[in-house]
Amino acid sequence: MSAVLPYSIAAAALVALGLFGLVVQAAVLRKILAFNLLGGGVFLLFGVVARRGAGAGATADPVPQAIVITGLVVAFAATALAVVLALRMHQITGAATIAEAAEDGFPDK
Amino acid sequence: MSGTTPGGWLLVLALALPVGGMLLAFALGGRTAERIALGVLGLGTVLAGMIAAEVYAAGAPLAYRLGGWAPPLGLRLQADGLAAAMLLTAALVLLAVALFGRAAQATPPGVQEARAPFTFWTFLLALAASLAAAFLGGDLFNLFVALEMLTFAALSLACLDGRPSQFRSELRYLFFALIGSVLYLLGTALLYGAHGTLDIALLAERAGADLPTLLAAALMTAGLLAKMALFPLHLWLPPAHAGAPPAASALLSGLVVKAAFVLLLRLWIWVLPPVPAGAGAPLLAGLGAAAILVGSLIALRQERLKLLVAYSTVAQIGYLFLMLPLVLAGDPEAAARAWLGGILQAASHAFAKAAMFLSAGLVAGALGHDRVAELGGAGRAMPMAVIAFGLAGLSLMGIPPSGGFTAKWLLLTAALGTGQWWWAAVILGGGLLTGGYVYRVLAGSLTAPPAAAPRPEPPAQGPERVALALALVSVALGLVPLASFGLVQIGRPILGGAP
Amino acid sequence: MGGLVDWLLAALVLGAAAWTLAAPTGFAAVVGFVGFGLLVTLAWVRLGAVDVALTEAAIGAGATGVILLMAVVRLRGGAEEVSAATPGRAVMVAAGLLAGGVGLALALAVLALPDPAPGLAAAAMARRGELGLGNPVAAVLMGYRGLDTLLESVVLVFAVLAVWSMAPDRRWGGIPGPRFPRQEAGPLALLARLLLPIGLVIGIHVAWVGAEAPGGKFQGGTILAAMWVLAWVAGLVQPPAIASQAVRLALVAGPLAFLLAGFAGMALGEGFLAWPPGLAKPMILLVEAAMTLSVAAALALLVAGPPERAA
Amino acid sequence: MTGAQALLVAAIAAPVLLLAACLWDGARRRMPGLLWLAPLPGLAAALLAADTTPLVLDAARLRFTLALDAPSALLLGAAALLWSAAGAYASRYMGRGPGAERFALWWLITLSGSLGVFVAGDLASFYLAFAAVSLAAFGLIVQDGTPRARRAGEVTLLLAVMGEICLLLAFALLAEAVQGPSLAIADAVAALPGSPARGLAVGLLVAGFGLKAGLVPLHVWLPLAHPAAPMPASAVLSGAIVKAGIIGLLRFLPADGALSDWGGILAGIGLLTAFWGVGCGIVQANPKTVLAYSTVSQMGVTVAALGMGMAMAAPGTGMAVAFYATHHVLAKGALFLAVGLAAGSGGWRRWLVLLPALILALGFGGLPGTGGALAKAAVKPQLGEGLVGLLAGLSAAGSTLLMLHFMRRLIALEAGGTADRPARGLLLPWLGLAAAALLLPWALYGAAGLGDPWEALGKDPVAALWPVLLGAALAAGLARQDRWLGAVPEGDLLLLTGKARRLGAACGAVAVRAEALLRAWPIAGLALMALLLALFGVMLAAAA
Amino acid sequence: MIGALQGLGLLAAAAGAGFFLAGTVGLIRFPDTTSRLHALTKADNLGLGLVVLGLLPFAGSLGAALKLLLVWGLVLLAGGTVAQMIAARVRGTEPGA
Repeated sequence: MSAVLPYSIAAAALVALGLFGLVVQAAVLRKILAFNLLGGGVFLLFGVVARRGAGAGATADPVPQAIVITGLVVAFAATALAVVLALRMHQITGAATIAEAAEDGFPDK
Repeated sequence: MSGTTPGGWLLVLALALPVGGMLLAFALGGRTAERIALGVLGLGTVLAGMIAAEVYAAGAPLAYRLGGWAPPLGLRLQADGLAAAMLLTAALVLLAVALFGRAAQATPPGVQEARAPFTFWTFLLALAASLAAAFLGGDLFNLFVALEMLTFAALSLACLDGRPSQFRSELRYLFFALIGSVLYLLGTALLYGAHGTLDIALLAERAGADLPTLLAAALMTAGLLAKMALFPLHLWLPPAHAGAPPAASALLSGLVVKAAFVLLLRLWIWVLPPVPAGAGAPLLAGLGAAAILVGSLIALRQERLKLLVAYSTVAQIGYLFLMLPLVLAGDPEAAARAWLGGILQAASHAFAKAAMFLSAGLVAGALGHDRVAELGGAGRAMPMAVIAFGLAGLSLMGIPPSGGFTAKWLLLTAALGTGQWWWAAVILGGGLLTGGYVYRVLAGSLTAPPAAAPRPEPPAQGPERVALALALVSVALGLVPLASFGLVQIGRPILGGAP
Repeated sequence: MGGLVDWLLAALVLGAAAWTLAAPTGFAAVVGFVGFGLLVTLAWVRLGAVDVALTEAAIGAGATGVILLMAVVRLRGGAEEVSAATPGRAVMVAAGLLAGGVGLALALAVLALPDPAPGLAAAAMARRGELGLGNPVAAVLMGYRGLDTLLESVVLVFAVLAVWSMAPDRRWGGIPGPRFPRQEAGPLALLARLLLPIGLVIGIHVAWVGAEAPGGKFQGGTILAAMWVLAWVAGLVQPPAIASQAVRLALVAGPLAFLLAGFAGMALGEGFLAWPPGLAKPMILLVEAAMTLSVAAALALLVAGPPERAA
Repeated sequence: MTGAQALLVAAIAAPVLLLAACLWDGARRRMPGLLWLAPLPGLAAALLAADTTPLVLDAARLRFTLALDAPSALLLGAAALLWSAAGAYASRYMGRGPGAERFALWWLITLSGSLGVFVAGDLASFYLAFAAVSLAAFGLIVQDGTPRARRAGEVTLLLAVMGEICLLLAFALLAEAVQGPSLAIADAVAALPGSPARGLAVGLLVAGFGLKAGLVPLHVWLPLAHPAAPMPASAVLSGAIVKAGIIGLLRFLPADGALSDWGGILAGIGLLTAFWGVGCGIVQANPKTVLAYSTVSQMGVTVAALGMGMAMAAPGTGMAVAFYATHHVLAKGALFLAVGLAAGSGGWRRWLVLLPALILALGFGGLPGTGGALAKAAVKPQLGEGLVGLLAGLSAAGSTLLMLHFMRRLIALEAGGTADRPARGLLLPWLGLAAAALLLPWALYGAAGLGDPWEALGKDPVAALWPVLLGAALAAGLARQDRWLGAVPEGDLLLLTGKARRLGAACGAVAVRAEALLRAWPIAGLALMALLLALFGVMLAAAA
Repeated sequence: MIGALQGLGLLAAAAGAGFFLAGTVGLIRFPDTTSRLHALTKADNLGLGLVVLGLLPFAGSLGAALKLLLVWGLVLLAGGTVAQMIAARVRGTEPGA
C-alpha cells in the first residue's frame, strides 16, 4: 500500500493549495484555476481510495473510478459556466475580479 | 431496508417525470416548454401528494432499488417522512411559482422563443428534478450530483434578468457553491475509503467516531453550510436572491437552500454517531442563532425591499439549525418536537418566503422601484399583494395561527424541555426583530402615496392571488392538527441519546 | 524504484500546481494547469485507473485547458484591479495556515483509513458479467450506479442551457462563440483536414471499446468534440444556431435514451434502470452511442459559449 | 354540544364570520353599520353560559377548548355590552367610505380576540386570541393616520409584541410543567406552583399581562394609544381591551395562596401604578389622556386587589376583582364616548353629556350610590385593612381628584353652538352605556355572590365617603394650578428611551459594518475554513 | 534475456530521451521565440521518434506497434502545425526576427 502514500500527500497538499488559491487569488481566472486544482486534489484522493481497494482482478476499485469520471464531467461543466460568467462580466463591466459585491435590489427605471 | 417497497415506483416517477419533462422542454423549446412545465409540475404535485399519503399510510419509508442492484453496489431511492414532506412542499411552491410565471415569464408575442422565458420554464423543471433527486436520493454521491444540478439550475434562475451587475454576484455565488460542492465531495471520498459504501442507511450502521468519518462530516457540513449561506457564509445570498426576478427569488429562497439542509440532516441525524454530533450541534446552532440575530438586524436596516427579504432568508435559515442540538439532546420527546418544529419551519418558511418575494416583486413592479422608504400607496393599489406580504410576515415572526408559530413553539418547548433556554431566547428575540422589518414594509405600504407620485399600475389579479395563496398556506400550516404531522417522524432514527 | 517514480511524480504534480497558482501571467498559469493535468493523468495510470486517466487527459487537461485558454485571451487587462483586490499579508497568512490545517487534517485522515480497505472491487468485478460488460468501470457507470450517470448527462444539458442563458436577449437563438476565418491553406487547415478523419475514428473507437477496455462515452465524446472544435477554429464549420432543433435533439438524445431504457427495464426487467437479461449488452451499446453523441455535442457547445451572433 | 356550549362558539364565531363576510364588497360596505351586532352572541353567552361544561373540540389533537368560568362571564358580558354600544356609536362616528370599512375590519379582528380571551380554555387558543386583541388594536389606533397616531401605534405594537414574547415563553414553560400533552389552562395553572421554573414563568406572565393591563412601568403605550384612536376605539381600548391583561392575570395566577409571595409583589406594583396614574394624569390637558391615565390608575387598583387576594388566599377574590373590572369596563368606555359628544353639542343638550359624565367620574372615587362605590365595596375584603386599606383609600381620593380634573378638561373643550345637537346615533349609545355603568353593578352585585349591595354600601358610609371628599378638596385646591399642565408628556417614562434608541442605532450601525466585512470574499473564505476546522476539532475532542 | 532488437530498442529510447533533454534545455536557455521553437520541434520530434522506435520491439502485437506509430505521426502533425502557427504569429508581431 505504500505506493499510494505519495499520492495521498499530493492530494492533501493539492486541496490545501486549491483552497488557498480560491481564497486569496483575486483574478477570476486564477480562482477558476484554483478550483480545478482543488478538484484535482479531491479526485486524486478518490484515486488513492480506489487503489487501496484494488483486488479481485481489478487494478483499482471501479466504483471510485466511476465516481471520478462523473465528477470530472461535472467539474468541467462548472468550469465552463464560471468562464462564461467571467467573460460576460468582463465584457460588460470590464471587471476581472469579484472583489466588491454589487448590492442588488430592484432595478430603478 | 434496501429492497423495493410497495409504492416505490412512485419515487421513480417523481424523479423521472421532471427529468424527462426538462429534456423535452429543452428540445421542443418556446411556448411548448411552458406548457410542459405546467403539466409536469401539476402532475408532480399529485405524485408528491400520493407519496406523502403512501408513506403516512404505511407508517414506514418507501424505497426503490434502482436497476435491481442492492446497496452498497447499487443505488436506491427512498422517501421517509422528511423527504415526503419536503417533496410536497417543493411541489406546491413550484406549482405556485409556475402559475405566477404564466404572466411574468410568458414568451412575448411574435417570437418563437425568448431567452428569459425559455430559461425560466426549462430551469423550473430542472429545479424540480434536482429537488426530487436531492430529497429522494439515498446515496451520498448521488446526492452530490443532485446538489450540482441544483446549483446550475439555481444559478441560471438567479441570472435570469441578465443585468450587468448580476454577473459579478452570480460569480461569487458560483464560486462559493463550488467550494461547497468540492468539500462535500472530499467528504464522500473519505467516507468511501473508510466504510466502502456511500449508502446512507449502510453508513448509519458502519460509521463510528473515527478520524476519517469525523473529518468527512466536518468537510461535508462546511460544504453544505456554504451552499445554505449560513451566517457567516452568507456573502452570496442577498445579492443573488434579491437580484433575481421575483419568481426565481421565490424558488431560490424558499426551496433551494432547503435541499442542502435535508442533506445536512441526513448526515447529522443518520450518518454521524450521536456523541460527536451532539458535540458539534451547538456550534452549528450558535451560528444559526447569530444568523437569526444579525440577519434580522441587517434586514431591519435595508433600504431595498428585495434585499430586506433576502436578509430575512439569511435569518430564517438560522432557525433550521436550532433543531440540531435539540434533536440530539437525548430526550426522545423533545427530539420529536424539535424535529417536527425544524421541518415545519423549513416548510412554512418555504411558503411564506415565496409569498414574500412574489408580492415584493409585484409591488416593486407596480411602483417601478423597491425603496422601502417610498412604498406609500402600495397598499391601496394592490391590497392583495400587501396582505400576502403581511400574512407571510406574521408566519415568519411566529404570530399565531401560522405555520411559523407552530414551528417556533415546538422548538421553544423543546429548548426549554432540554434545559437549553438560551435557544429559546434567540427564537423570541428573532421574532421581535422580524416583526420590526415586516412592520417597516407594511407601515410604509399602508401610508398614503406622495401627492406627486404617479398612480401605480395595479398588477394582474392572477399573480396577486398566487402570492396570497402561498401566504395563506403558510398560515394554514399552523391550523393543521399536530398529530397529522406524524408523517415527518416516519423513518427518523431514534437516538439512544448522548451520555 | 517504483516508489521513487511515484514520489517524483507526486512532487511534479505539486510543482505544476504551485506554478499554476504563482505564475506571473494568466497565460502561463493556464499552460501550467494543462501540464498539471497531464502529470495527473500519469498519476492515474500509476494508480491503476486507466479509465480515469483517459478522462483526465481528455476532459481535465484537454477540454478544460481549451476553454481556459480561450478565456485567458479574452480576459486581458485588469492588473490594477487585481492587485487592489488582492488581500493583505494578514489574510494571506491566515489563509495559508487554515488551508494548511485542512490539508494536514486530510493527510492524517487518509493515513488513518482502515487496512485492508473496504471497497466494492470484488462485488463490481463479480457481477459485471450480468451486464455483458468486461470493463468494471463501465459496469458501474451503466449498471450499478446508472442513476449517477443519467443525472450527470442531465447536468451537461443544464450546463449548456445555463451557458446559453448568459447571452444578451437579442442574441437568443443565434450562433455561439466567435467567428474564425476560413483557412483554405496554411498549417491549421492542413491539420484539420488530416486529423479530422483520424480523430473521428479514434473517438468512436474509444467510445466503443469502453464496454470491454478502458474508454467510454465521456472520453470518446470528448475526442469527437475536440475534432469539431478543431474544425471550427480552422473555419471549416460554423457552430450551429442554438435555436436549431437538431442541436437540441443531439444534446438530449443521450439522457433521453437512458431514461427510456430505464423505463424499458421497468417493463421488461427487474425495475427502473435495470437492463433486461439477454438484451443488456445491445441496449447498453445503443444508449452509449446516444450518450456519446450528446456528450460530444455538450462539450463542444460548452467550449463555444453563449450565442454571440445572429443566425 | 349543548346550547350553552354553542353560545361559546358563537361568541367567537360571530365576529369571525362577519370578518369573512367582508370578502364580499357589498357586505364590506355595510359592515360599519353592523358592528353593534357582532358582540351580541358574546353577551348572550355571558348571560346564559357561565360555568358551563368546557367544550373540547377535537380532543385528541388540537386541544381546542372553550370554557367560561364565572369571573370571565362577568367580564365577557360587560365587554360585549361595551363593544356593542361602541359599535353602534362607531357606525355613526366613523361615517361611511373606505376608511370606515378598514376600521370595521380591524374592529372585528380586535373584537374576536377581545372576547376570545374570556372563553379560550387552552393555552393555544388563549394565545391566539390575546395576539389578535393586542396586535389588531394597532389598526384601531392608527386609524386617523396622523403622525401622532402612528407613533402611538408603533409604541403599542412594539410593546405588544414584546408582551407576546413574554407570554409565549411563559406558556412554553407552563406547557412544559404539565405532565402529558394537555394544553388546557386549568391543567397549566394547577401545575404552575410545582414547576421548577415557577419564578420565571410567573414573572413572564406578570410582564406579559401587566403590559396589556398598563402596570407601571409597562404602561407607557396606554396614555399614547388611547387618546390617539378615534373615540369609539378609545372606549373599547380603555374599557375592554386592557381587560385582556386582567383576565390573563386572573386566570393564570392561582388565587389559592399557592403563590402568596407573588401576591405581595403584585399588590405593590398595583398600588404604585394606582398613584402613578393619578400623578401623571392630573397634569394632562387632553381629557382623553386624563382618562387613559385614570385607566392606568384603576388597573393598578384592580391588580393590587388581586395581589392582596393571592397573598391572603382570600376566597372569592376572582369574583371581586372581576366585578371591580366590570364596572371599569362600562364606566370608562362610557366616559370616552362622552368626550366625543361633549365637543359636538351645545346649549342645554350639553348637560345630557356632562351630568351623567360627572356621576360616572365620581364613581371612580367611590361616590356612594354609584356603581363605582359598589366596585370599591367588592374589593374591600382584599383592600380594606390596615396600611393597604389606607393606601387604597388615598388612591380613591386620587381618583376623585383625577376625575374632577377630567371634568374640568372636558368642560374646557370648546362647546358647540347652542343649536348643535348631538347626533342620535352617538347620544343613545352613550346614554345607554352610562346607565348600564350606573345600574348594572347593582344588579350584578348579588348575582356575583358578593352579597347584598345595600348592605355593602350602608356598612361604613364614612369610610366610603372620605376619599371622595378629600379628592374634591384637593381638586378645589388645585383648580387654578394650570401652569403644571403638560409638565409630564404623554407616555411619561418613554422620555427615557431616547438614549436607549440611540444606543440601539449605534449597535445596528456596528452590526452593519461588521456584516459587510464578513461578506468580503477572502474573509468569508477564511470563515469557511475556520468553521470546518473548528467543527472537526470539536467532534474529535468529543469522540476522544 | 534481451535480444539484439530489444537492445537496439533500449539504445534508441535512451537516445530519444537525450534529445528530449537537449530540447528542454534549449527551450529554457535559448534567447528568442524562434530559436526556442527550433530546439523544441527538432528535439521533440526526433526524440519521440527514437523513443517510439525503441519501444517497437517491446510491442506485443502488430496493432500495438501501429498504435505507437500513430502516436508519433499525430504528434508530428500537431507539433508541426503548432510550430508553424507560433512562427507565423511571431513574424507578425516581432518584425526583424
